[in-house]
Amino acid sequence: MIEAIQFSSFSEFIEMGGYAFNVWSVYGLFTVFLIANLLIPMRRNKQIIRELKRRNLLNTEFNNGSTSNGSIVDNSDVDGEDQ
Amino acid sequence: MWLWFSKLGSPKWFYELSGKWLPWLIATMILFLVIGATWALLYVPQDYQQGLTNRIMYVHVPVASLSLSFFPLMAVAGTITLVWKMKLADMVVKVAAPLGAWFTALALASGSIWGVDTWGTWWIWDGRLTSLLLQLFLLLGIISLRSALEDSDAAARACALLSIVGCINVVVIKYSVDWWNTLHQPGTTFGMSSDQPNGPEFWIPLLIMGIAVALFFTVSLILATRNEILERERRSQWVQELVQE
Amino acid sequence: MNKQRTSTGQAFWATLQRDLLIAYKRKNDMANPFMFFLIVASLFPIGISPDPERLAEIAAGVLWISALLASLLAMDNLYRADYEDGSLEQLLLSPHPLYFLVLAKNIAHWLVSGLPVVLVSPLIAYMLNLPSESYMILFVTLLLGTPVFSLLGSIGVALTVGLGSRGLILAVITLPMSVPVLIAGTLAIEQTSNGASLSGFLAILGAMLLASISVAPLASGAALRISVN
Amino acid sequence: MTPATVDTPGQDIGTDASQSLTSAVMLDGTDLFCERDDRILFEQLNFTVSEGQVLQIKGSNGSGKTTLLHILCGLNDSYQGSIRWYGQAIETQAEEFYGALLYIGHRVGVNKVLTPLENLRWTCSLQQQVSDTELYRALAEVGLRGFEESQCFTLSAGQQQRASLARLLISDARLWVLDEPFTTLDAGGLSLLEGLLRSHADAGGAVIVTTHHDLRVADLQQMTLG
Repeated sequence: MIEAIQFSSFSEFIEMGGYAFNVWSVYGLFTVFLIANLLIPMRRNKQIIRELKRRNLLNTEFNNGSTSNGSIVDNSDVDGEDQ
Repeated sequence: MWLWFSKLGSPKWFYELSGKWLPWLIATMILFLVIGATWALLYVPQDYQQGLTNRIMYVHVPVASLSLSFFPLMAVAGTITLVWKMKLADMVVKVAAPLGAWFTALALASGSIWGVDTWGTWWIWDGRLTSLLLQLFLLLGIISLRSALEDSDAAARACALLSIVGCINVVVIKYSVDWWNTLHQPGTTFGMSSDQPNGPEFWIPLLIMGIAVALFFTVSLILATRNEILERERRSQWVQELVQE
Repeated sequence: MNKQRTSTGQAFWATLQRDLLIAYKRKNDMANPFMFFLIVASLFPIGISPDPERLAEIAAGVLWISALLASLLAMDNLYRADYEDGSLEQLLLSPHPLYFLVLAKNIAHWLVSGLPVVLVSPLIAYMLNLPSESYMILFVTLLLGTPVFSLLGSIGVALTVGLGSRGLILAVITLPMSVPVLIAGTLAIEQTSNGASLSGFLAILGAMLLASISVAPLASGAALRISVN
Repeated sequence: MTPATVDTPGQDIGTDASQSLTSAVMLDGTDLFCERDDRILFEQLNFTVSEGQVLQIKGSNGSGKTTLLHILCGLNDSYQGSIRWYGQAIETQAEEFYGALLYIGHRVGVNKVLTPLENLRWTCSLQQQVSDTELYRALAEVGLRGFEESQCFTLSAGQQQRASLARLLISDARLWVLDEPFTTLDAGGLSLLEGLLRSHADAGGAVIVTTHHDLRVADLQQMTLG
């Protein structure tokens, strides 16, 4: 079922029987597509968490400074459980 | 059943569960990708007609077939949004549209690169490419509608409705484009459909790549949905607790 | 105090009459899509070639695409005035099924914007040198196809009626959805001139019309509810 | 964010207040909650409107008055809580409810190119059959005699408002929901509308109205949002 490797040398593999451009551009696009769609959301996730942290910090400082109201969350009763 | 359903609708529950699954999913995906791509690139025999361009099939076919699953997915999620007003379903509709557009665009690009040698040109109004192109337009329409509507609730429902209508439409478009295409190019057996892989040495790597791309689809959908959850639920208790950790 | 309720049929007629009356009072709005159709169709010979044979080849497509664009242009004022003056809320709060009221509005709109285009199409077909045996087919297929454009476009307008600048979004949403009708219509003309029988194409266009009559007003109604929300 | 307050001021003009105690509850809302773009418009909002009652909703700009009216009419369903029509969910009796509801929104539903007569004929015919004599009479009564056949864009805002209010004279709807109906009216229009509200309530109908105007009606309930 698994045949032998189709290429006898590395340069032959790169050449892809004269279709180097077609094959490698498709695989290149595919790789970029995979990495972009995984890394960008992952970085965004970290970024959101960082942003929320910073905002909370600002909130706490503001609250401690101006009013004695210690609540950080303004709509704590909204739990997102509602459909 | 109902409990499960309502639990699934809870963004918090989804966020926690998907957090546990993600590493495993990503690991499996990478495993399949590496095996599939190596196999496809190194071991698959040459096609007697196409030579080594048949390697493109192992990217194009899984991506193209998965890109066809976006509209059904969005239509189902859209129905749930409209009927049960489940927030999670709307998030899926929202993040699936751009992802689907990327999938469709890659399917189009790989399809036309594959076609360069078969057809001798970069673009041909082939039935499959044409319906993918129209699907891309429909997805872009949904994305632009989402960004144009300011009220998030209205945007959610409008896009849900458009996804359902679009899903029906994609099916009709598919059939009519095929019909149009066969009538305009009588007797062409040219193109991708004629080169179905015939032996296990062809289709097993295709299957592996198919699983890999499907896993990638799941992973990227989950990742995008998780971000959407964080943004929309940023005021809720559990997100605040999560951030504090 | 006790007054007779209107039947759904009466509400349907009242809505149809009202929309036709509005169209009659705004003759400009009524004429614009028609003018647009004439102008677009006459741009093609200028842009492509005045050669009669080449024109004959593309005439069917030109007519269909011009009709589609004219219908798209006309869509914008289907619900906008009603949305802005609050009549849409009245429509949604009627005790009658919204389906019929939306259908009435769509029919009125087609009578005003689609039908004139269909009626003038043989004239343009003559100017574009379409083979004369195709006139009847063109006319009949447009008669079946343009209402589908209106019904499908109605969904798009209903979704975007609350938006400030909706022109392009409407086009992006609606045009891809209209492709099957465009295919069936142009194929009908082309294939029958090659000797195929017309009835199959008419059946397909008729099926598309029936399907969109039965489903599209429901979707438009749901979309209107979303937009008013 | 504070729960809405409901209070019944001791205004007592004309009719016997005990009448409302025996009359049936027409529309009631329990534990209504509405949030728009992460901002809570109202929560734990309760109200009842009985036959013969006028419910006045007050509140500053952006406090959700119009949204509440839309919710009551079913134009907006992004809320939680329950709204019942004569004790039953509206969805189970939509046709009766919409047959008995008359809503005039902030945008009054008057088409600019049509005449008051044509506008009135259409809006009425969505609910009930109506003759031309009735239409003319109603328009005359709201002070539009002589304007029946002129296109609405030639009329002033107040006259357009009056054209929409003519429906109140024709309709036999039991529940009126009016969003800021007094804004563009002059003194004459004001007393005209107030008279209409009073006679509607006396006849056993109910009114829900948003306004800051001091209403002089028998059985008045007030509710303040925000």
